[in-house]
Amino acid sequence: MQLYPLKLVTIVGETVIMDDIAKECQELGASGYTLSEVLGQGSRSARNVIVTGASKTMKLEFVVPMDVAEKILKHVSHTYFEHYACIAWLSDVQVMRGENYLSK
Amino acid sequence: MQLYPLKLVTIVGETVIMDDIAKECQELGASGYTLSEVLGQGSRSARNVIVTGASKTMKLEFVVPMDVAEKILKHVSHTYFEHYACIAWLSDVQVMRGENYLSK
Amino acid sequence: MQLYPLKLVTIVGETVIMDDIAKECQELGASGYTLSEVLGQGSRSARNVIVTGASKTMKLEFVVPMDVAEKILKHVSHTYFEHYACIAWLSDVQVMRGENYLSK
Amino acid sequence: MLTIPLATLCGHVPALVAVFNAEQLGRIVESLERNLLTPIPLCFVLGLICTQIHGGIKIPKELYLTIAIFLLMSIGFIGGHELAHEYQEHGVSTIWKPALVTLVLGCLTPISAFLVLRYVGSMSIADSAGIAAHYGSTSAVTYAVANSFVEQTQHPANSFLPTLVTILECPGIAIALVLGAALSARERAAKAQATGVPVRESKLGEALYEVMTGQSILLMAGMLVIGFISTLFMDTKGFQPFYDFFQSKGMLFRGALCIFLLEMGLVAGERLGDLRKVGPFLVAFGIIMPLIHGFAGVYFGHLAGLNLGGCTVLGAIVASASYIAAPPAVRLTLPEANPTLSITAALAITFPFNIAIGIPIYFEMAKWVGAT
Amino acid sequence: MLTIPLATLCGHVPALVAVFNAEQLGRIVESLERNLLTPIPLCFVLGLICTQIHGGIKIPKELYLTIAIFLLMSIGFIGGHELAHEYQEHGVSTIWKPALVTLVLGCLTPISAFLVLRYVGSMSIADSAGIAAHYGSTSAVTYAVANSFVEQTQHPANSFLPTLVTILECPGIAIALVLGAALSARERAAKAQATGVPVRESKLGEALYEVMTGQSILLMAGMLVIGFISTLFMDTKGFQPFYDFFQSKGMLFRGALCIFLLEMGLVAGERLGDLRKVGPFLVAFGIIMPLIHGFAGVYFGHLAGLNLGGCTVLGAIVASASYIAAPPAVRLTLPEANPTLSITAALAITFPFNIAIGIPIYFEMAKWVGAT
Amino acid sequence: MLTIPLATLCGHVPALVAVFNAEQLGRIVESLERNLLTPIPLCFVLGLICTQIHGGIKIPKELYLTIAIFLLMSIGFIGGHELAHEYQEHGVSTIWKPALVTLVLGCLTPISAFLVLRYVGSMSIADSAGIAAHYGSTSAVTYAVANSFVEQTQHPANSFLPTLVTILECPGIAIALVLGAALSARERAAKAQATGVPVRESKLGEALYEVMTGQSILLMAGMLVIGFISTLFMDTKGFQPFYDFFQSKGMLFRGALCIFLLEMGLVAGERLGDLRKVGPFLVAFGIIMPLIHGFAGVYFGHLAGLNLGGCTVLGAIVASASYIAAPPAVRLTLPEANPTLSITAALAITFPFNIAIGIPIYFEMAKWVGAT
Ligand SMILES: Nc1ncnc2c1ncn2[C@@H]1O[C@H](COP(=O)(O)O)[C@@H](O)[C@H]1O
Ligand SMILES: Nc1ncnc2c1ncn2[C@@H]1O[C@H](COP(=O)(O)O)[C@@H](O)[C@H]1O
Ligand SMILES: Nc1ncnc2c1ncn2[C@@H]1O[C@H](COP(=O)(O)O)[C@@H](O)[C@H]1O
Ligand code: NA
Ligand code: NA
Ligand code: NA
Repeated sequence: MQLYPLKLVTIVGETVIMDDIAKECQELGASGYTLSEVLGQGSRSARNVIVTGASKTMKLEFVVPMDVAEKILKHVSHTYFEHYACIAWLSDVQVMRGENYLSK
Repeated sequence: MQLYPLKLVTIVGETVIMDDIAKECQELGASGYTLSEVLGQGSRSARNVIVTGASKTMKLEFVVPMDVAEKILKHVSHTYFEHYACIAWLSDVQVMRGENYLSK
Repeated sequence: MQLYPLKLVTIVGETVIMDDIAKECQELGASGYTLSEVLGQGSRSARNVIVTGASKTMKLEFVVPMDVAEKILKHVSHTYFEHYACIAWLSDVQVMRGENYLSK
Repeated sequence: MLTIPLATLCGHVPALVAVFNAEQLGRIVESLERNLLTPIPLCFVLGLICTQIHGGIKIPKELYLTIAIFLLMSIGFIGGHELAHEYQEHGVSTIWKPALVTLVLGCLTPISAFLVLRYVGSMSIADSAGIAAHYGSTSAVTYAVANSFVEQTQHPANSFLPTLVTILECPGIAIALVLGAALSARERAAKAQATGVPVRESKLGEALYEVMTGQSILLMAGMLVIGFISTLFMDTKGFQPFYDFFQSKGMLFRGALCIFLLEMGLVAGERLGDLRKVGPFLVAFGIIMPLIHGFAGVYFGHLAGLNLGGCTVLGAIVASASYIAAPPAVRLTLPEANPTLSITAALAITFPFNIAIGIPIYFEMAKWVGAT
Repeated sequence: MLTIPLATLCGHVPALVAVFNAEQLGRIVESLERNLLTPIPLCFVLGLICTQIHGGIKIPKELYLTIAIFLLMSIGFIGGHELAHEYQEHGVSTIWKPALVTLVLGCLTPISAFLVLRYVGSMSIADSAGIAAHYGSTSAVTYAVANSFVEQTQHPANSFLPTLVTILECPGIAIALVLGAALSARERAAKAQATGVPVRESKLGEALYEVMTGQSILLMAGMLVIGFISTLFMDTKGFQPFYDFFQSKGMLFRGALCIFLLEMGLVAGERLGDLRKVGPFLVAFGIIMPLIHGFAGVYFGHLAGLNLGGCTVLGAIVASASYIAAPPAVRLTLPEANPTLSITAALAITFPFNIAIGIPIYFEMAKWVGAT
Repeated sequence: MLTIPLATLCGHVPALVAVFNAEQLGRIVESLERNLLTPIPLCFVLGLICTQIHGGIKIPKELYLTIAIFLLMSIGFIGGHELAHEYQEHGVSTIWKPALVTLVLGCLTPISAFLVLRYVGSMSIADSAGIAAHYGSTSAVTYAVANSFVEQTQHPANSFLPTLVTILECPGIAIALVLGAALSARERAAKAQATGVPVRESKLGEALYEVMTGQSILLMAGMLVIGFISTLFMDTKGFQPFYDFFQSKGMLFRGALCIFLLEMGLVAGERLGDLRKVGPFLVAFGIIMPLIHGFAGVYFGHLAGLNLGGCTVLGAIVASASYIAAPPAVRLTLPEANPTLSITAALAITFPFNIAIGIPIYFEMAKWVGAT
């Protein structure tokens, strides 16, 4: 069974921006995403708005080809990194039936 | 301190099948698993049964040797990929005291 | 846009020790961490204290340079691996604006 | 064996129509108003509106689950309590007939639904069976709303209706799934040969067991027994606080229903968009099938000797479609079935229809068949 | 246009001081005691203490959200119920003036707050506007506590106060955000040129819409309508359980408030550490601004014909700062604003101040301006 | 110092046996029935059954936590309320003796448990100390159930029992952990030399602090103070809704207990499988130790002048084992201890035993020692 080499982009940041990021990244070519609630601590976590009881931080994952990955990282870096608490990284993954997750 | 090179298999799919997958993968040789609730969006997420209020999607992770990883991906690909919303990928990890996670 | 090659250290273990681990790893040089609730099954999960209704297991992620990664794994391996249910692994990641996450 | 009920039903279609003559209509509209302008359906409407304007109301999943648990426990506990009284007075004499009728309806409704879907709607076997499983079972919340309705109209239902809800939960799902699995087995085998992919063993047994030992059943049946026993063995004073906590006329039950229907409105509203996807046939099915099943419930309920409230509520629960127990069971056993179809029909069409319009109609039907 | 209210306010600063003469003080202290030694504020204190000794009390997020939903629904539903009675008796004659006054106050308080922050505190445009958005809106919990206070002092507020809370929620946030966005637009443009990074399109519109269709508004306004309608169309007997469930004098509402304030104490306590960060000016602002806004509320409320309880409660809600609707809206539209400042001021300074000391003071103010 | 209590206890073992003579047994069986056939224990049974048939009942973690919070707050608040009345009438004269006795029992029970485990059961130091920590502390839910029992038998316990629960929570855990840490320190040092791995500093202090400032203590003690104060300073009318919300005879408290015990049944049921792992000794320990501790509680309670209900409840809480505060503390300080042993014993053996059989026995013991 063949596996496709693709990129896994992981973005962790304050909840208030994650919905927008998810939307925007799909426009940049991601075929889908996986979102989860986390608790985070970082250099700017003071920035994390603690709306009482609400989850501070969320984690967003995209399985995408390299070109889309770069677009996503550029976008997040330019639009959100300055003013919002967030971090993003890239890693190599071998995806099952990966052809389904190539740019739309 | 030596680290063992092993594979991390990540499966994200609709909740209804994840328990079975976890069981079956342990039979295929995984020494354990880590399961978490996520929210997902994908090409077939329409398929995700939204039982009111219940979490749509779950994420399942296995740290396993290559041979087990392949068995797992084959199994998931054949048994679930066609009719259920799911995605699976493989990545390289260096595991602490990895000897504990070799095939049983 | 340049990406920094760093290490992602992932630790999964029983809830009762995770706060301490998070604190100790920051002292070892991690600039932050991401923590999430998971459900786990492993060789020693019997060890996982099931305080009624509370989450058994947690997952802790650090984006750090190699030297810090090694310190973290050494510490966890020596201090917790023997008596507590936990697993830890290392993987390679390319981090956006990675200079922010170098040792403090 | 299955022609009879169809005959019975068809025999009554004119009747069904007759229900809608002028004077009847007037009465329906009136009780429609009496039903619609109360907090419970209005909260459902609020939820719908919220989704349509993309509003921010969010009911935490755990609150939803908590209310579901409370409602199921209440229905069971109070049911058991009433049953104990009924039992002390009349033994089983008044109960066995309605129970039997309910069981029969639980076995026939999935079949009638399947036939209509497969042969009138010419849907795939899997989809027909999947949807039939939903309509063969019942919705506890529809029961609760119908019960509140008849209580508000001063025609409380017979004490043992909760028992009937419990009886109605399983058989429909079981029969529909068995039907679907059997009929689609051949297809799969063929496909398997073609593709060479081995057929994965069916999860039918597993799924059926999960339905029969599911949360709804265990909580309702379990609390029914508990309510029954403690009514027999406790003094009224000691029993009172438990009664106050669970009683369906009480503030907790009614208040919880409001919040629950708000959430139902949010969920149904999110699904309104899928109405286009499911097409006109399924929309019609989601309204007409309940009317037919509802009439069957009312009619047979009357034959079994239920009172006016009882016939109405039985009609409502027979007409209702399950959206909690059925979906996962169907998903596991009939993966080819598209869940969007079944859930949209059950949640976005039939549930609102019953809550808003159906229940008053079943009430009029019950009067019309002569229940008192 | 904005000089007038300031004038009005300044004109009354002596008055404001006069409030604090000996005999008044005595009365304040007394009602302070009457207010402080009740479970609701004491639970807040318990929460504070717990954080200071790093204690283990944890209120699950979902419980917090559930209580918030219940409180908002109650405020709306009972509000609508009372409104229906008021309406049946006097039509809109008694309501329009207070509603208008509230709307005006909702438009002026963000501006007064902004001016003080920007020119007295010389804070950045973004921070000034961000904090102003919080103080221009209101806190439903402060309303609930104020309402309990006046009920306990046997001076219940006018029936339509919940309507005023709903009116007060949005305008303040909207005006402050528009102000901030407009004023900081130029700055950003300049910066963009310098860095060459394109300006990201403002999310103002989106954020405003989210505020106006947010949970607080929809639940309060929605339940207000539902309470209104069902009061008109249901018989008292059928309405009773819903009334018992939601009523603000009832055990559920009061008990829920206790748990909610325990959580508020935990949250405020965690933020006490940030008091150092925010500096003395903001601390002073968090106490004096509410006193000024509170007096404005009391004064104009009296002019609009509110009773003693009504003036007190209006004062309290005008004085209160939003910590639920405002933060995310500000975060989205004014990312340069440091949320630690606004949230600490609203949660760790103004909220406790109002709960503990403010409300009794507004009560005395109301007496002093002659409300009865 | 520790020989005395043992002597006292041993001296009463015959007595203990005597409790079980024919006529006594009859009475026990009878009150067993009176206890068992009520909703609270029956809900526990329902939970057990559900796990044995792999049923689908799931209580959301947040609901469990919410009920726990509510029960602890209720116990404290009503306790404080009653205490205020008691205090106004008799000052501390009636309270200090029972309080002292409770403290003494809190210090002795962990030691007696440790000795039995270590020298009769010859378990490891760590395991003995770990389990002793559980049995030295108490279970608030066992208190609540015992309290409901005596209220239902029309022998309400003395008003200050909640105070005793609070006193009993900590010392047992502290003493057992110190004991275990001290004794196992040498072992570890040796082991460290052998392996060369440095000993990780003990987390004893940290863990003890966490126990003493844990949720249970803070909520119970905190609400106790709040209930006390507001009883003294509020008028009855204003106090009523809070009383109705929290009162232990009320529907909320009893209803919440039902749901809580359902969950306890689910948890205990999951652990039944571990009974094999823990072996016959621990099973016997889980039943006999509570009987001994329970008798000690009843006996000394009687000496301290508690009434019939009071002795029964004190017996029950002394007999009960902690499964909330103790486990994490033990896990942190005695990692070598196997949590499966302690939790299975506390949750799957002692808790059900006390709920079902223990409480009625302590009731009979109390009668037998002459409490009235
Ligand atoms: N070194 C790190 N390792 C893992 N997660 C991090 C790290 N630094 C930051 N994060 C995550 O990114 C979020 C924002 O970080 P920051 O922008 O540094 O405040 C934090 O809440 C963490 O969840
Ligand atoms: N490109 C992607 N990146 C990350 N997660 C994905 C992606 N596509 C799908 N998923 C996850 O896999 C689940 C099923 O995807 P699908 O089968 O495409 O509907 C979704 O609910 C997502 O959680
Ligand atoms: N092979 C594995 N793959 C993924 N996660 C694992 C694996 N083994 C253990 N874990 C996780 O690590 C935790 C502790 O494992 P253990 O110490 O083996 O009981 C478990 O609860 C799982 O969440
Ligand atoms: Na049905
Ligand atoms: Na305000
Ligand atoms: Na004990």
